[in-house]
Amino acid sequence: MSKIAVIGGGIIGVATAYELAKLGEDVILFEKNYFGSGSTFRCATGIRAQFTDEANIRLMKHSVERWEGLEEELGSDIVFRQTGYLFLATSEEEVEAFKANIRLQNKFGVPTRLIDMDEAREIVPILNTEPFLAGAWNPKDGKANPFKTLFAYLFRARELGVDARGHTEVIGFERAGDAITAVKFRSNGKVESVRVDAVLNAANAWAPLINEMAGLSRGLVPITAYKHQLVKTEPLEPGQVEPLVCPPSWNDAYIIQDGEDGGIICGAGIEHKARSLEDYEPTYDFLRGVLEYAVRIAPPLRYAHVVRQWAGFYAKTPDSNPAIGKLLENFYIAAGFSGHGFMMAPAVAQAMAELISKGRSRVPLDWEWYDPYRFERGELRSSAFQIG
Amino acid sequence: MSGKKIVCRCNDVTVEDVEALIDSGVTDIEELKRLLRIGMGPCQGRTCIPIVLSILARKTGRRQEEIPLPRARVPIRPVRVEVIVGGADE
Amino acid sequence: MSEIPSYLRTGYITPEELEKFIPMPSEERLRKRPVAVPECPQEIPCAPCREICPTGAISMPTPNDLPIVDYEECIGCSLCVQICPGLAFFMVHYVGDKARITMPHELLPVPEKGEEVVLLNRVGEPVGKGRVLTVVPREKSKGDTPIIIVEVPIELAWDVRAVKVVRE
Amino acid sequence: MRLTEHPVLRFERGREVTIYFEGRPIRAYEGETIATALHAAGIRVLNYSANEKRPRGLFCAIGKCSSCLMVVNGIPNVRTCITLVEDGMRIEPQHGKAKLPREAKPPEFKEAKVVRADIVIIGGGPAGLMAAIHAADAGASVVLLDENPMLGGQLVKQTHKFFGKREQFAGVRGVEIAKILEDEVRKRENVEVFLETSAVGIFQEGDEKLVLAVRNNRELIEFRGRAVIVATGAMEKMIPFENNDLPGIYGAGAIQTLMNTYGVKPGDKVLIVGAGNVGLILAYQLIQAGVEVKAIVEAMPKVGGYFVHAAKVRRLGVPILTRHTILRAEGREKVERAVVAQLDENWRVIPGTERTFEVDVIALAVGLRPSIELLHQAGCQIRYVRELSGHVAVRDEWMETTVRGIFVAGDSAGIEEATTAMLEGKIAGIAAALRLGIADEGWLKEMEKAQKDLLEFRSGPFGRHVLEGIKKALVVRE
Repeated sequence: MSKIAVIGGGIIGVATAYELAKLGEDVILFEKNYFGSGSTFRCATGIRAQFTDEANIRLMKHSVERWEGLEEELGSDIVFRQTGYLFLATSEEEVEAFKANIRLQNKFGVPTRLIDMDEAREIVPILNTEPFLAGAWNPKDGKANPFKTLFAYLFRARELGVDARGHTEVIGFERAGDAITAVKFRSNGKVESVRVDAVLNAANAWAPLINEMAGLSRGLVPITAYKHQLVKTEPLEPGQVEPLVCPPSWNDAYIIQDGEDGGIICGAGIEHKARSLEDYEPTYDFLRGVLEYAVRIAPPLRYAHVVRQWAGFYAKTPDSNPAIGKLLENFYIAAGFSGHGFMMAPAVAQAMAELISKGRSRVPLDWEWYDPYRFERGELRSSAFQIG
Repeated sequence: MSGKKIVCRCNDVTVEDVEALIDSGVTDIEELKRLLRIGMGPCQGRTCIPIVLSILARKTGRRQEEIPLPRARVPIRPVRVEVIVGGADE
Repeated sequence: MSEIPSYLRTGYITPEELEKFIPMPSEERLRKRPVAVPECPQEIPCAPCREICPTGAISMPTPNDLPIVDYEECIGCSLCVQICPGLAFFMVHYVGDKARITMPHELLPVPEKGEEVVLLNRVGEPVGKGRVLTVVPREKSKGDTPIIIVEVPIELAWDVRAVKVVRE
Repeated sequence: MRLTEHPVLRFERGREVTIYFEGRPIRAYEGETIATALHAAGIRVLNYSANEKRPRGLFCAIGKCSSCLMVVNGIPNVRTCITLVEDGMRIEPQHGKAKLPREAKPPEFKEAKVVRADIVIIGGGPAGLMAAIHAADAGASVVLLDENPMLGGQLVKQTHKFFGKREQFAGVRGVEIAKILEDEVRKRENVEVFLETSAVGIFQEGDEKLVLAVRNNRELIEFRGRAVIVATGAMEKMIPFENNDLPGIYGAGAIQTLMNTYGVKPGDKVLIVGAGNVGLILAYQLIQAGVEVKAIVEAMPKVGGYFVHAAKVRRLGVPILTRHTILRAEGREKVERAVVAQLDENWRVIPGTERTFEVDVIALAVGLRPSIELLHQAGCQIRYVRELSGHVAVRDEWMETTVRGIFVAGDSAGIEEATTAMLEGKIAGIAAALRLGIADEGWLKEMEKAQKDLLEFRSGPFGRHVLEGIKKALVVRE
């Protein structure tokens, strides 16, 4: 049994800690704020396998399969619902692009299909069919409650012996050659240290700071925090916008009904570079901009009341694909999820835990594709589609 | 009608619900807020948050001064979508 | 707990408790002309009685001090009764075997001159009947509060502090 | 249920109109809210809650608690306590979560109206009005917004006379003070007033502060200024007890709104919880409106408000039960009874002391807390200060918060009185004008005088407590 430190109490860190404990490892988990405070609790809840490249499609297909069994595995309600993703095309060219994506997704077993607007309207009763030509529909995509999911993992992890510490900040490492030997951390003003056999950097937007503590350059894995915002309505009756509905040509705007309280979450690709890692200030342009799209997607939304707007980070890499893998002899990273950490977590956590514990994983995760050294080598991937 | 002590009218959260979650080890106000959905309904936390803060203080022996208040968010009162986009008068 | 005075536990003050805060006017003074008696035992930031008193009979070094009436200087004009925001000023005047109590009355109906009313003590219990001698309606009051003078049996002079108008 | 005469207030009602509740015609008057008209017609249950389908009625009456959501003309989630009646309106109770209509025309995107001024003041109560008067006199252009249809804030519901000194309106009724201040504001050409206008957020855009607001629930307005004064007042506290959400349980402010603003009797028999100034004054106002007050219960061993307010209701026969608490409300779909009990010195219920009051209204006057949502949202540092009754914005002696250019005054800076709110408003108004370089140095003296008056007002036992709190809320700026 090795002592493994996981840094970051978001969904990736917490789920990996759980997977490591399941493999019998002795895990200590650090979260400098409250659990989920970084990106997880600010996400739009969506889960999809409708990607446009093989690596992400295969990883997410596996992840969705994990999601399907998660409620039973973790033993608590995480409000996972396979209510689908519906992408909407506004031009013939886009319809063609959808068809190509669907072929690729079908090839790897993702059951996406092209649907007409009558069928789309049956799925989303308040949809405005007029501006759209067709939809790419995968009923296996879905959503889950990020709060309940994270806590389901956390409670199970603790039951398996994980020492999960909130409000505890990692402030440095001890290194011997290419290996980390100890983690220094601070809680309530008190500094302590723990000897470790391996470390996982799951700090997402904060990951470059952790890499720096490990003696690596901040730019090795260049992650930049972009503020992505959401607007949510008051709770509404379910069944009005169950799937995530997105016309990508409308600045990646989307709407999706919260699986738990029924409030409608509205997002869009109106992006701002964060001024700092504390910059969660919502902006006025987003509030109006996102709703302009939302009411065109589903006009009856005009009668719903907005109850809040918030911001979280897309911890973006230059190619919008995460950095997953080994950085030093016993120092690993799973960060830079560029908005996809929540949906990828069940698969990535399993893969990462297996890699750390056993040196290899049976998860269909393309290690080369997500190689954290690819940026240094200048080998960027095709940009992953950033929705939800 | 049962004798429930309602903390949050929006989501029908009771004193017992709050206490049970605290007893299960969730003692961070931000975590309580999200798991109970207090402050996330149409009243935006105006009635429930102070009560939850006082229950939390009582159960954990912390002073209220030590518990940070969950951040208030825009808009601080519910606003119709059509008003925000400017087309409410059509 | 013993330091909490009875008037704060119950919401009313007895004449005995009141005497700890202010001296009581002498019987001689009470017979001479009406005299203002404040039932204001708490240091609250309030000064209109002192400010309105035409003879400077009310001493109150700062607004948070208790009003103390110099009974010799008091001319019984009732302006303090009219202005007092706490409706805590009364006037007492002994005439023969009756006492005349001047008090605010901000309820409907406002009694009429000569009308018989039910007399209430400081806890709202009916303690007898009395006759209304004078009514200063709201529009004539200097403090926007109607005041009335009620004739009561002299032994009730220090009990009656409100009236109830009972009409068919 | 409607009041026709009152010892202090005169009710001017608008044109009579008809609204329909579940198809049944109900008489209403223009200028009153839907919830008021329904209440006057004896309707207490406005909706059934989202999850447990518990009956719910009016609670805050100022659009904050969302206990009054109904379906109006087919549109769900309408806050009927702040939505005015219109002839022919169709109103249905809402059952659980709302369903949107299936069809609608997408609204056209329009640019918002922009209003610019040196200083944007949010809240037209005593603090905001005084801030506007003094900022304007100091030379600033001012825009003042308030979410109510009239200026004056809580003053418009106050039939009692105020304490303090006569230059601070002592001896004048709250309703009258509101009129005086409103006249002063209306006289000034450099103050523009927007009523029925709710500020919903403050954004920093370059050097400008953007106060985003909604007028009449219809129109988006961008108020742009260099300084903002937040004078948003207070919000009532709620306490947990069994069935505390039953229709007929109201915040004290809601009862004052029904009774003193709209002239509608809240009920026939009332139990009041809380013997602070609000509870005591409410009891007196209820008696003035011809409502029977069965008792006032207070958990503390003594009356918390001014003794003179207690004496006023005591001599009209209202028992004040100190060291008592409410255990539960009883009733099928609305309050029919309240059960109270005595507490021992450790705040435990003494068995066998339960008493039942047959009442149709339970009024909660268990304290106020500052309305700081805008300040918090705008990024001002917030601190919990017990003596100020809750979370408040950290500020300096000029009432400026930790966000440069955002000032605070009145109850939103800490629960106190209208008199202190007015003085704080004066300070904030002058301070903002000074900060912007608009006011000349002479105004510094005016501000110092207000600071001195405040200190004098707070020098008594009640004020000393507040002063302790203010010390904790102060930031020392270099």
